[in-house]
Amino acid sequence: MSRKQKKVVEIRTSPHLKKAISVEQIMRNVVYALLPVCGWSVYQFGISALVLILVTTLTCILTESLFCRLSGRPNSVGDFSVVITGLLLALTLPPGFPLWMAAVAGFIAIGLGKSLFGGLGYNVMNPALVGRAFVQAAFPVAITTWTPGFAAGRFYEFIPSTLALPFMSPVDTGLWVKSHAVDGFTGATPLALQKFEHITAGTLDLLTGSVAGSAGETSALLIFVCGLYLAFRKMMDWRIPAAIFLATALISGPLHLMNPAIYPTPLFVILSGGLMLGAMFMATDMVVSPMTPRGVWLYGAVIGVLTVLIRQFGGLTEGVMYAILVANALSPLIASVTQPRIYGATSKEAES
Amino acid sequence: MDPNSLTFIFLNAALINNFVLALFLGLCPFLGVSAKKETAWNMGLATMFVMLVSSISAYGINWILVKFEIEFLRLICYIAVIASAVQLVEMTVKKFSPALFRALGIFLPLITTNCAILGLALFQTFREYDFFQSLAFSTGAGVGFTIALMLMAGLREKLELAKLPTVSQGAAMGLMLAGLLSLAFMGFAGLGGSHA
Amino acid sequence: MSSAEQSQIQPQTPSFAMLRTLGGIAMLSGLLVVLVFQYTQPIIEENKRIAIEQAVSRVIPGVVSKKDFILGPDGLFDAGGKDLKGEKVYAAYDAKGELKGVALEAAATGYQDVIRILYGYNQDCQCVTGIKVLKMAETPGLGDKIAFDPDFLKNFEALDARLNEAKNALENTIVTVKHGTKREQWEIDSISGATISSKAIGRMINDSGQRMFPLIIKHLDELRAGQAN
Amino acid sequence: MSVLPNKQEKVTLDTFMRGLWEENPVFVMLLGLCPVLAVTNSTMNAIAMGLATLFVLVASSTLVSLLRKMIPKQVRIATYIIIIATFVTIVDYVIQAISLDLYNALGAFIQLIVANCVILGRAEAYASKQKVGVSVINAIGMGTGFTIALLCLGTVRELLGAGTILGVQIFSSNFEPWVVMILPPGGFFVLGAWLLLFDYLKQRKEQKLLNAEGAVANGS
Amino acid sequence: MGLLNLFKRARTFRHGVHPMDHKEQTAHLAIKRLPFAPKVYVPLAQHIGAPAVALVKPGQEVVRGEPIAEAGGFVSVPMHAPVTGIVRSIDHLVPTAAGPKTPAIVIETYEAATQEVLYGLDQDLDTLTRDELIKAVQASGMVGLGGAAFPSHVKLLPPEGKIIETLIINGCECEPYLTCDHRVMLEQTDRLIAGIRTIMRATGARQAIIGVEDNKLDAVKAIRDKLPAGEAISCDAVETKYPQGAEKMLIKSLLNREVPSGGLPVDIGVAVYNVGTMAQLGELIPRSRGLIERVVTVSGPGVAKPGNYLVPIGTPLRFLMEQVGSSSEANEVIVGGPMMGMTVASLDVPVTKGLSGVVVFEEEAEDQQERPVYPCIKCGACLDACPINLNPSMLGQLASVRQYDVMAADFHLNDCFECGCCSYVCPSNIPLTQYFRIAKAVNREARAAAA
Ligand SMILES: Cc1cc2nc3c(=O)[nH]c(=O)nc-3n(C[C@H](O)[C@H](O)[C@H](O)COP(=O)(O)O)c2cc1C
Ligand SMILES: Cc1cc2nc3c(=O)[nH]c(=O)nc-3n(C[C@H](O)[C@H](O)[C@H](O)COP(=O)(O)O)c2cc1C
Ligand SMILES: Cc1cc2nc3c(=O)[nH]c(=O)nc-3n(C[C@H](O)[C@H](O)[C@H](O)COP(=O)(O)O)c2cc1C
Ligand SMILES: Cc1cc2nc3c(=O)[nH]c(=O)nc-3n(C[C@H](O)[C@H](O)[C@H](O)CO)c2cc1C
Ligand code: SF4
Ligand code: SF4
Ligand code: SF4
Ligand code: SF4
Ligand code: FES
Repeated sequence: MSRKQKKVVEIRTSPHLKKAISVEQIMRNVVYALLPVCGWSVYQFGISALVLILVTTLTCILTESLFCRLSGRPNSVGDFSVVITGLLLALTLPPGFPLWMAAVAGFIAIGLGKSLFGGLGYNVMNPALVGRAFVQAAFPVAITTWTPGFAAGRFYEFIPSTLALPFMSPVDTGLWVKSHAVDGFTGATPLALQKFEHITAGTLDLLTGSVAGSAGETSALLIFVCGLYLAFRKMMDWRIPAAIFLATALISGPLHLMNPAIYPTPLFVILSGGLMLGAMFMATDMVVSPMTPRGVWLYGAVIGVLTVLIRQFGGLTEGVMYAILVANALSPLIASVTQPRIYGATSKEAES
Repeated sequence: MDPNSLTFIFLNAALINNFVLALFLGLCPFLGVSAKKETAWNMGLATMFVMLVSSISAYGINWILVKFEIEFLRLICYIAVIASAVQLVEMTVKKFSPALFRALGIFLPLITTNCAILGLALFQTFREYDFFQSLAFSTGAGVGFTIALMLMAGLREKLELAKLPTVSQGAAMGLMLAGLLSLAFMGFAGLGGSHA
Repeated sequence: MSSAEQSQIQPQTPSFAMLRTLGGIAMLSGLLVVLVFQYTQPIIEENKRIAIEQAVSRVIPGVVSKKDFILGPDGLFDAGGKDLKGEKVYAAYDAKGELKGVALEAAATGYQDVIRILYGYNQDCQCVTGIKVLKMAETPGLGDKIAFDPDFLKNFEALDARLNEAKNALENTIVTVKHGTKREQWEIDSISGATISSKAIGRMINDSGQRMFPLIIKHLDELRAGQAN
Repeated sequence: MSVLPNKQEKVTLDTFMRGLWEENPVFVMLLGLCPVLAVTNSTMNAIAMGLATLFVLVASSTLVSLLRKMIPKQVRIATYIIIIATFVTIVDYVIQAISLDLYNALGAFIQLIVANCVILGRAEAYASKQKVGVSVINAIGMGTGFTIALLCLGTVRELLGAGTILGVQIFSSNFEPWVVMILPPGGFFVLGAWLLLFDYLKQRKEQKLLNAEGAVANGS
Repeated sequence: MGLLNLFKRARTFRHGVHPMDHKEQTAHLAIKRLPFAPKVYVPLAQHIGAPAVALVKPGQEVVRGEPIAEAGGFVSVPMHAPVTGIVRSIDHLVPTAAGPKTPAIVIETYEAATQEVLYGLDQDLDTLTRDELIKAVQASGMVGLGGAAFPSHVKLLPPEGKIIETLIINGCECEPYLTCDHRVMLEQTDRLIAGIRTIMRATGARQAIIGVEDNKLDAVKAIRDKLPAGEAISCDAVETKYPQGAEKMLIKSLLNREVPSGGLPVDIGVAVYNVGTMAQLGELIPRSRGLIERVVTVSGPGVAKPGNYLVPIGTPLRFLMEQVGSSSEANEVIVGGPMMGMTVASLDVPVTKGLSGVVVFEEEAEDQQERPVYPCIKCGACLDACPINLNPSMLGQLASVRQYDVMAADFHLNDCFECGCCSYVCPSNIPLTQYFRIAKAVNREARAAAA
């Protein structure tokens, strides 16, 4: 309707004011917050990481468009949430992950994790993590093959496994690692070293990210700062990471005191692996977390506790992804047992 | 942890090798009775209960079968005895606690012949669990079944309110959800093993 | 449920008829099952025997015949006796009837579930001579390599398992080390990417060895003779 | 479940074909899902399981149908279960005799055929009311339908999960298997995907029919 | 809790929202009289309860302040002539905010009519009994000027077995743009206090608290200056936050008590009155006059001369708009405040007793642009905004699949008082409050149909 044709008065329902922050703006800001993390990842791992990020993001966008077309819904790429999924997915994969597998992950993330359930807002688990969990189960070797950062020539030379032909096994990166490695690179993440060899990486290394790991899960400090930005803009629920850190510390602290030789310090647990990225950017995906105030704390606590349990007592070295997925599945139940007490509820009502 | 310890057997049956999500046992009730949290909870309780009864009966029968060396009748005896034991307990419950019976009643006949129950009895025999291990195993299996059922019910209630694409409104959705849960439960792999 | 409903509508069947049918059916089933059981039992026994023999000959090269024993702290017994304390071991002999080694079972939790193996022990070199995975649920393509990965299996062709002076424990703990860092004969080089499964194997052999090898050495003469006393 | 005819039925092609598609126990009626998902991580297992089920289904249908006049209503279910359990035990021993490896791969699921509601359902709803010939043919149809469903899953899962079918390498040796397909989640996903596909095709067909009708209406 | 209070800035309730208040446009402008409109339309149903019954006939001459309609029952109030003039019709249908067609008395204003009120008798309040006081309140035609237009005298009579201990005077004015109560507190402080004293007597309340948002500290000071020491009346500042002015919230803020779900303030011994109501009562009762005009804030980007105007009841909005120079580009005229008020379909709507403001939006301001509606992303912002602590997200999802009964049974739909906080914060732009209104209406109809 053009302005001229407008009736003098227009009927709307109250409230007539809106807070000037929309879904699309929130999502866009999350993308901004992720860009520095991506940037650091590219600086650290070079062109392979760059292409990895592009491939996952592009696959996610294309998959979303495809499924929107198939189901006759308007194309929803414009809300930017799919870009977040793509970026986060890339950041959780090893830098030398074969691109075709990354594309599979992106397709599954959006197809199985999101579009199947009706798109934005209706998915039951974090789409990026669904994608990652799928490829972790499908290609367990490729996803645990770590390559060193800061390799010479990383800006113009691919990690050889990156360019595996579609559906074909990637070549062994052993030789490449030997010829490029910063000395003493063992191909093990700090978590694996800690778990199997009881060698704890230095806090400074964890903070700056000069350790092995996924493309984006390495510099805890940078991720933390970017997350803080979102929290301050009130686009992310700070209570979730807070609950995760708190629960993690409360569980791993006593363990460490009991046996410092085997169990790492809480600080190490929080800074290592994907916990920071998971807590700041993935557990906070509001679509799949409970909304109730007490529920949010409980949800974070579940993630923290499960992470420590899986890391210290489970078969895997890394537990954040599974902890978040399980907590996602739990969140409807958490929400239903933590419905807040309403204003003026009488005790009789509270019982029923 | 010792693979034969009660805690490990319990954890293993509840999470790591969850009956529904890893062993594919009891899928019919899992997909059929998980639309509402309320019914799912009752179904879970009923299953836990039947599992306990059948685990105990199976332990008893097996002891007799082994004694008389007629193990080849195991299957026939298991299914007959479990069904009657559940019937018996059902009648007792009906008499002594009508309220409990009302909550569990409609589910009991559904469960008696289902494969999770029989599977439980067979597994505990194959694994040569002693009496207490069998108890740990059956409670673990029951708890695991209930957890899976409740998670599923929560997700399905959530999806009730979603605008699902038409293709995914049927049974396919249930299977995909189960797949996602199963994927998430892979994180429990090896829990309690000593890996250091 | 529906049976209850219908019984109300239907006239009561005499209980004799019910008993007759049920009894008849039960007898018929019993008969069928017994027949099949009798017919298949020998074949199944044979299959099982072959399976075990194959496994034993996998872990102890050159074996021709075997004999089953129960070995425990209380002594060595012939298998088949009732209520014996101990673990089942298979003594393996070559064509000349000489003891080639002893096969034992061991188990530990791997990545997903319990891994169960049969492994061979040679009393002469005091070493492990081979393993065969009997049961596992490890990840295909990763953990399940413990069953067939040639490099991994090479670890067990002559894995040092010497006893200490007192002959009551192993001289060196058998351990699994990171891929590519094997230095000693009693170390196991793990499969890269399946450290957990590899470690489980090392752990179960060590545990079982610490317990059983001293006993084997103690009862060596009886085992050689193929006769428990 | 469709309402089954109470009256005597004639043997037609439909008696057999129904089980293959319209009333396919797995894809349409969603029964007996546990064995379907549990043993389909390889084609071999799928075939063995399918045949074992087929055998139990046919044998028990025959017996139930033969004895249908003699079985009093009250002990109906009990009798059926005993009959089924008998045949399952037989299959169990036969498979052990054929191959221990196969037996180990199928695990407890052979014995769990007892609990498979396809079979009890057939006995209760069909064989107990129909003549032997009809019920045997129907049972063969159902059993075949079940086996086909198992194969649909087994081949896909083995092909993607190991790059082989019946152990024969299909793709190049450099093919990277999708391990997830032989793991539990893969079972759920593959069955879910088949159902999605069928739903999609059905919808397309309905849409076409609707469009065709619309065209006719517009044309007239 | 006690310790936490030390850190609290001001007394307040939980949740709520902080919209830009935009009050600077009119807060400093003293109340001005507006000329009479050539014709006024006095609807007979301006309040909650039974409509008034007309006392006059077409062609009859009326004097400003004269009763022209009597109460139609206990929960009803009389009407008084806002202008001197001649009755043209008594069942002319006008649209009001209450409904599309409401019967109204139309009075044609005499051109030279004076603003003086010529009607009414002085009475000595101290001699009146409680019952007589309550009658006097009803006779004044007074309804809540805070917006709900609930007959004021009804609230003076607590049901059997309940007593009113505390009187809360609501000077929050939490709606953006509106400043009429602010001006009343500044300019009519004496009348306000007089009104409160009268009502305290009528209810037997032992204390009265005036709650004012802390963006109007000048009003707090003005009132406190006029209050003698030792008086049972006090004035407290509360946090500036929407909907501080809702009675449940204000009671929580001032007394830290909650009105039981489904109950009324009187259940905990409290009655809440708006400051405007009190000031008018303080003015009218001593002279047994009727309510004929009220202060209306006219503001918003679409108004050339925003201000606080004393407007005769019945003045058509069209006239009002002309007087304040509303631009013809205006596309949205809201009566009440922008958070709870409604847009009017036509400018023929007259000013009624409950109308506290007119806000005119001209162009699409940034915070009220049309935005696409996304699915609920479960962000929880609405839960953190809802002052009743409901779960608007869940309610909204249920509403979109029409499970209205579940909303009421399991998610406390009927406790929602439609404040609009949830819609205000929702990043997905879901019209939650509107959904809830529809849901309640459907449930009401279903209940009526069942009964
Ligand atoms: C889906 C999946 C399956 C896995 N399966 C196994 C397995 O069967 N055996 C194993 O030892 N580790 C398994 N792992 C664990 C990881 O590969 C673990 O990081 C690895 O054992 C560490 O060994 P590395 O230090 O040699 O990389 C699996 C991990 C995933 C995600
Ligand atoms: C149907 C109805 C009955 C009411 N009854 C009483 C009452 O008995 N006593 C009282 O003090 N207030 C009563 N109220 C007034 C309310 O407490 C409240 O002041 C009024 O609804 C306007 O409030 P609002 O502006 O917050 O919506 C009643 C209101 C309504 C709508
Ligand atoms: C969301 C909401 C906000 C309100 N804000 C105010 C307010 O700021 N000031 C006010 O006097 N009444 C406000 N009210 C009305 C009060 O709840 C209450 O009805 C009124 O103060 C009673 O006084 P009255 O009957 O004299 O109008 C609000 C009501 C609601 C539902
Ligand atoms: C704070 C925040 C965190 C997010 N985290 C994720 C995430 O971890 N994975 C993802 O796929 N989408 C994420 N999104 C985007 C979006 O919510 C997600 O795609 C929805 O789950 C799709 O329905 C996030 C969005 C926000 C605002
Ligand atoms: S009867 Fe048993 S097997 Fe059949 S659908 Fe019900 S639970 Fe499943
Ligand atoms: S109508 Fe609006 S401004 Fe007036 S009192 Fe109520 S909320 Fe406050
Ligand atoms: S409109 Fe209702 S649900 Fe929304 S914030 Fe206000 S009270 Fe809560
Ligand atoms: S504010 Fe809107 S998007 Fe957020 S939870 Fe509430 S309804 Fe959903
Ligand atoms: S529960 Fe139906 S086949 Fe397992």
